[in-house]
Amino acid sequence: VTRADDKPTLAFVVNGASDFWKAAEAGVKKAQGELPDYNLELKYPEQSSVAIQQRLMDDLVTAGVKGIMVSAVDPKTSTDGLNKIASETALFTTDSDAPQTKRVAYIGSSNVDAGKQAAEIAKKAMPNGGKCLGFVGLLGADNAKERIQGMKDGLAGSKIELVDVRGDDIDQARAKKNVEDALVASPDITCMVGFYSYNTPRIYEALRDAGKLGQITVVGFDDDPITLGGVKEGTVAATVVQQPFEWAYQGMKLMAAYLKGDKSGIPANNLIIIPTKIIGKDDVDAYAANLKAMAGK
Amino acid sequence: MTSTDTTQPIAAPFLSLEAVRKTYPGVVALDRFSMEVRPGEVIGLVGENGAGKSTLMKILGGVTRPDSGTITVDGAAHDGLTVEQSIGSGIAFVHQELNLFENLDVAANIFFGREPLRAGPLRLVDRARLRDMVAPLLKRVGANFSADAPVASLSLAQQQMVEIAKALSIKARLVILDEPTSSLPIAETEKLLDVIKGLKAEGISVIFISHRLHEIERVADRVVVLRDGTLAGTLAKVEINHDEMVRLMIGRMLKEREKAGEAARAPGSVALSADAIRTSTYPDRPVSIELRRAEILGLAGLVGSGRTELARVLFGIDERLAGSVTLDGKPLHVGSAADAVANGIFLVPEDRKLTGILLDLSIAQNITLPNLPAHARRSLVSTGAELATAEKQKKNLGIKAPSVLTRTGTLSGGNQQKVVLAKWLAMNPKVMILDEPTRGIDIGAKAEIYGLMRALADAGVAVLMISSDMEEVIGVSDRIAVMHEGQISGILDKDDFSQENVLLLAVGKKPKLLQAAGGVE
Amino acid sequence: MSKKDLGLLILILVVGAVVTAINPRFLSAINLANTSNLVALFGILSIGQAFVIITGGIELSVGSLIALLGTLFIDFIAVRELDWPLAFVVIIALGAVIGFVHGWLITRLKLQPFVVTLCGLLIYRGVARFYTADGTAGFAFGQNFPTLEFLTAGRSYGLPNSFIALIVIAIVMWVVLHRSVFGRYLYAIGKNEEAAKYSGIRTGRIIIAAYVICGVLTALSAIYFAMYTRSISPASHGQFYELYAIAAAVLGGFSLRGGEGSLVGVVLGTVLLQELQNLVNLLGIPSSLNFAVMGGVILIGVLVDQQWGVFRARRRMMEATRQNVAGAPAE
Amino acid sequence: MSKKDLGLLILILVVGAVVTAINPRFLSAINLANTSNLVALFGILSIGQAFVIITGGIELSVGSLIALLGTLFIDFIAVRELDWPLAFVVIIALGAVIGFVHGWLITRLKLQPFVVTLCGLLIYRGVARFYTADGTAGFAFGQNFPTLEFLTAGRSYGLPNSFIALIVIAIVMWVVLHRSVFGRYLYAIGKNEEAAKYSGIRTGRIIIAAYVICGVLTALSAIYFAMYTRSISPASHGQFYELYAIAAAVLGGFSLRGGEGSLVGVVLGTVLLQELQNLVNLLGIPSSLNFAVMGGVILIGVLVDQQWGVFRARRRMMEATRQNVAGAPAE
Ligand SMILES: Nc1ncnc2c1ncn2[C@@H]1O[C@H](COP(=O)(O)OP(=O)(O)OP(=O)(O)O)[C@@H](O)[C@H]1O
Ligand SMILES: Nc1ncnc2c1ncn2[C@@H]1O[C@H](COP(=O)(O)OP(=O)(O)OP(=O)(O)O)[C@@H](O)[C@H]1O
Ligand SMILES: O[C@@H]1[C@@H](O)[C@H](O)OC[C@H]1O
Ligand SMILES: [Mg+2]
Ligand SMILES: [Mg+2]
Repeated sequence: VTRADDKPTLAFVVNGASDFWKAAEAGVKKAQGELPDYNLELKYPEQSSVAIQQRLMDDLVTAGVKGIMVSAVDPKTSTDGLNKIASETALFTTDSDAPQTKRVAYIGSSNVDAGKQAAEIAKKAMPNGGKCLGFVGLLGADNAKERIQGMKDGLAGSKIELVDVRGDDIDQARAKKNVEDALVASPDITCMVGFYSYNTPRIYEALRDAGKLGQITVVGFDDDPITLGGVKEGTVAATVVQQPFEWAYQGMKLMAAYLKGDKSGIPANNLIIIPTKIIGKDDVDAYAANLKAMAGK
Repeated sequence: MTSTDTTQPIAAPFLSLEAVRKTYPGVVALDRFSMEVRPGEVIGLVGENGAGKSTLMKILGGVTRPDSGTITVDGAAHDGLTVEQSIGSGIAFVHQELNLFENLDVAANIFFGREPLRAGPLRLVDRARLRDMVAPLLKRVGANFSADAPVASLSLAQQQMVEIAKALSIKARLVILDEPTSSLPIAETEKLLDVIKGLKAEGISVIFISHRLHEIERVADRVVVLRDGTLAGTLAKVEINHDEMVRLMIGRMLKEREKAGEAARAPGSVALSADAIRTSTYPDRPVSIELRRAEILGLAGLVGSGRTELARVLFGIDERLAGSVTLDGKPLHVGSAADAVANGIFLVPEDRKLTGILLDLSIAQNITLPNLPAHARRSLVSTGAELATAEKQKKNLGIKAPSVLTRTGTLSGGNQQKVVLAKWLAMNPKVMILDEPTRGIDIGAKAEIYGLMRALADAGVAVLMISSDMEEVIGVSDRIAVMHEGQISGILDKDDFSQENVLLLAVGKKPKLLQAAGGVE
Repeated sequence: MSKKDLGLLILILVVGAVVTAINPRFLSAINLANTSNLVALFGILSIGQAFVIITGGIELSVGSLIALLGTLFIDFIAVRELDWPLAFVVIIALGAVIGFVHGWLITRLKLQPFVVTLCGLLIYRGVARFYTADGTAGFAFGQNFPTLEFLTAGRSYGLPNSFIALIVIAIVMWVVLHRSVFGRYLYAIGKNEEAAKYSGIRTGRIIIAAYVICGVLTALSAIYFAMYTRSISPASHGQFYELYAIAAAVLGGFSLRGGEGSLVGVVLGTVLLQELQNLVNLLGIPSSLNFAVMGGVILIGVLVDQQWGVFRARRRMMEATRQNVAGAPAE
Repeated sequence: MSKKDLGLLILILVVGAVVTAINPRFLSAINLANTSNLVALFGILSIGQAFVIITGGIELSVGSLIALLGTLFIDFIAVRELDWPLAFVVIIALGAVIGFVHGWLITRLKLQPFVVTLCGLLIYRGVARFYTADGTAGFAFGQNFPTLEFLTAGRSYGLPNSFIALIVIAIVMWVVLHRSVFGRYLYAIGKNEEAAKYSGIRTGRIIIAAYVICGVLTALSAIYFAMYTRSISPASHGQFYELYAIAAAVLGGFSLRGGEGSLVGVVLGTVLLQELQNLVNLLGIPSSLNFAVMGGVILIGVLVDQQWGVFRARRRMMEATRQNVAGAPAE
């Protein structure tokens, strides 16, 4: 509980509710162990919308939070709101950057690079070319746009094309329905990309129900257990994993240090990129074991 | 519990009430009331509006619980009955307000709650058996509609018949009829009185509530009179007569009824004239009618003859399909009730509670509703002006209520009807249409309403009075128009007034006239 | 089948024919199977809603309930490792209890249905989110329940088993609604509750039973939906499903004032809604317009139905008038 | 101020006191300013809704309208570079037109309010999403509208200007609802439309006017919301706001059957709802429980109100009976 008279609080505010952020929660927990002078908490907005996230942050500021690390729902256009927060607390961004705001630093993936890695997976899996369809949560969100752009850039010059990306507003039933509809409406599709953490498992399940597992190349993002299972099975070509655990763990420590006056952790360009990795069939066991170990900590 | 000293009746009473009392906030609806009902006895229950008749019946029907007192049915004493107990003891009830389900058919309504079932746990309705059970009942009440007609398609009177058939369908030992004839015209009323006699012959008791005292005179074995919630007296068969009932009801003799307009009047000029108008109910029957100033034109007819429909069209509620209407010789466009009101054409509708007043508003708010802008300054309501108007009308019409701020819903029927009249009287009517203006209204209030209508006519207003009460039509009107199947079948002048003539026209036959009269097709 | 239902059926067939003409894949086995599966899931839901609507009530908490009960079901079998038949029974019972509580609050404490179920809408989703700590309830990779999966997501003779379940439920509920005493009371209460009470019907119990039926069918469809998505994020799962259900009922001729509507109607309403959603995808209409198309069609459907009634009444009248005018000179 | 409103005010104060005791920042200037700004935004919306509810209607398209009109407003001034006063007038006029169409469909074509506005809910959001191609409407970096921003998001004497606007609107609307002829007509229609028509009131026009008022106030609050978030993703912006507005009205004593409720009530209802949201965040209650808390409080509030009414009626009855009993022997 946040109390006015308690230790200072640092908050990690995510962009929407999904299991992807459970790793970040673990990271926050680990950081808490090392930062006894602070209260650390992770907050979910009721909905993935600017207004609701803004209000959540306003209330946190009122409650006396000293630092906020946010994955902004729509960083490009909520500059003023974020600046208002930045004027009253130390504001960091994560997951989706907001370079035009007065945020102290961004810590997270390079979404353009992640998109390019997805392109690499596709090229490797489909040397003869193909037609890809993408699925994502918030089409309007920044990290989605960057990943899509990155993938398109990476595919440039190859015989593979990303023809369309369908959004679902982080509604999993719609995410699955989107895949089913695509199977009916565009039977010529040879590959599917799940841009958000839960999209790949929905693709996997829809393909399984339709009996098309293995016939369509699946390019994944993140490390949902179903995604990893698919990679291991060979039905998902490979997945681009991000490191939300590290964003949270390193981010919280960085923020605490910054508040104590230690600015040495902030690089000149204010970008702390935690690299994304391609996990294929050969790396998946080691990766899963490591994941388990981290969650245990 | 005190036992009565009176000698034991021949047959043991089926039902008796002892010192029953029922209060509503601020009103004692029934007090120290005792009565007995013997098998095969027809009891006429009379009393002014608000005397407590319906309250008493609701207690017997299990709808309301008395505050104190005892109800003994078949020797078993109860503090109050539930609906199930009441039905279980063989008490059948036709409520004053209709209680039908418009979305179900006639058969479903009649056996509602007592459907014949097929075998099996699902409690499925045995529809074939249901049809068989309904047919004889409809015949008995003389219904002219079929068992699978949706109730929504029936007229008010036909619905009343369904209610009666429903009461008959219970293997009843006591049938309670709370003003069943208030919306029944002559022919159907006759049928109902026959039904009551038939019930008596079968040894079934009947409690019959009516404000039409001549009906009571014809069928009652005993009359129980209520006044202000207490028993005002009981009349044995030989003592039953009109004046005695009235005396007990209102505690005095009524002035000799105004034989209005006995000296033949010079009819005024034509105020409203409708030429070959067609209504949606009878689109193939053009109606022409002229309402003259300073005259009460009675409009009689059988059930569903189209009188209400005519009134609704003239008042702009229903669409006029064809024909023209003029007011004071000028063509009149009435596209809505608002247009009619703006032209001084007012309607006192047939269904008081649904369309006449707003039960939840105060008396004052109801009275000023049609003329609110006149009680407002710069569109803001002036409470002072509003109360002044309301007080004036309350006094003029003798509305009995604690104050003009009283919720209209708590008033008795007669006083509610006066509120409907008051709102129009406050506004200078040119043409006043009254649809069954005394329906469900006691004899005292009736006389007052006749007085008001006469006063309006005297002031030069054209009055159209739709009524199914023969005495009333003949007693109050200056001329009588009669409708038959959507058309005016004839107009009677004062000299030709007779029950027979009205009835002949109502069934579409030629009347016996002293001299040739116009308007007959 | 009533005229209204027939009209709806024709509309469904016409729309289907047009879509097929543009994109023949509409009639492909896979598309029909997908669509009929969704028809089943939403149909079960909508039938439940219909029982409440017929009493003049409304059940707004349906979507949240789908989220809460689905979350619990998956959690029970995937995490707590309950036997699935046991979990199934528990969830259905929970649906019944929640329906009972709603009905009780509405009939005994005289709260408005809109208010009670609006609070339910807010509360149940909140509880589900709290339960998963804003995460997701889902199966681990490779966690399989063959029988359950066959029953919920499998097919028999090419038909989704869920669709077969819908047909069975629809038939049973048709009998209950249109042939049983209980059904008749529901219509009566919807039209005139007071009068039903005067007739000695325990209206309170009947209304409660309607909410219980709605709760049970909602719980059942919650299980189907859970097995369909296999993963539930309570923040969004089932959002606005109450609107689907209400829309299906309204399209199917139900009046929100109560006392009107047929079971065939609500099923056809569901079919039309799903057909529309399917159409948007098949015809390449931007998916952002998905809901707009749905809204537009409902509005047009209701309008046509309404205006058709007015038109017929008027035509009848005109004819009568004409006949009369023609007849007049002869007199 | 009615007893009901007073009860609500006391509840608001008590909750405020408790929250302050736990976290004194509740009363900090910045928190009060933030909260009163949101009270203003939702308050304007809820007053509009109240005008519709009083006629016995409902307006479900509010949330979608906030998304559509907000999107258009930002697009007009940020992309199409219209003068903002012109854009303002256009948006308000659009709100009025939409309200008019709803009212017209309801009164002239006799469609049910729930159905018409449900279709609106589906259509408007779809259109907004299509308009932005499922993207976002927002200002470019550094795009500023000083006057507009001052009026919508600025402060005067420490009070948010939006809140001042709410107060002005509330006073005007109080007069309209409780003192004007129009207001009286609204109540009369809500109680019994048929009887109002028989009294010569042009009920159709009055009802249309209520929907127009709702549309205008919704458009106004759409502009405020747009300037508050400065970016609109139509897929989610304003979702469920109709429920907020309805909940505020219900908490404030409005009956969805029409004909009941006071303007003070709906404003206080809004205040309570916002206070609750604020409380969840300030007291560190998991935000997943946010809506659950809201739902719980509404339910309890309505229950207490209802039971209190029953209790009072019963007590009055008892007293009357006692007096009578006491009086009897003396007779
Ligand atoms: N539900 C109620 N609440 C308050 N007062 C009531 C209620 N029902 C009846 N009353 C009052 O009780 C008294 C008796 O009413 P009741 O309906 O029994 O009269 P009645 O004799 O049937 O009159 P009428 O001839 O007009 O039908 C009246 O003063 C009436 O206003
Ligand atoms: N509001 C209404 N809705 C539908 N049908 C109606 C309505 N009012 C009257 N009718 C129908 O119109 C026909 C003519 O009835 P109308 O009420 O005009 O006759 P009436 O002479 O006043 O008889 P009643 O004694 O029934 O009032 C009736 O058969 C009835 O079914
Ligand atoms: O923003 C998150 C994104 O980075 C991840 O890939 O999927 C879930 C989202 O919430
Ligand atoms: Mg009575
Ligand atoms: Mg009539």
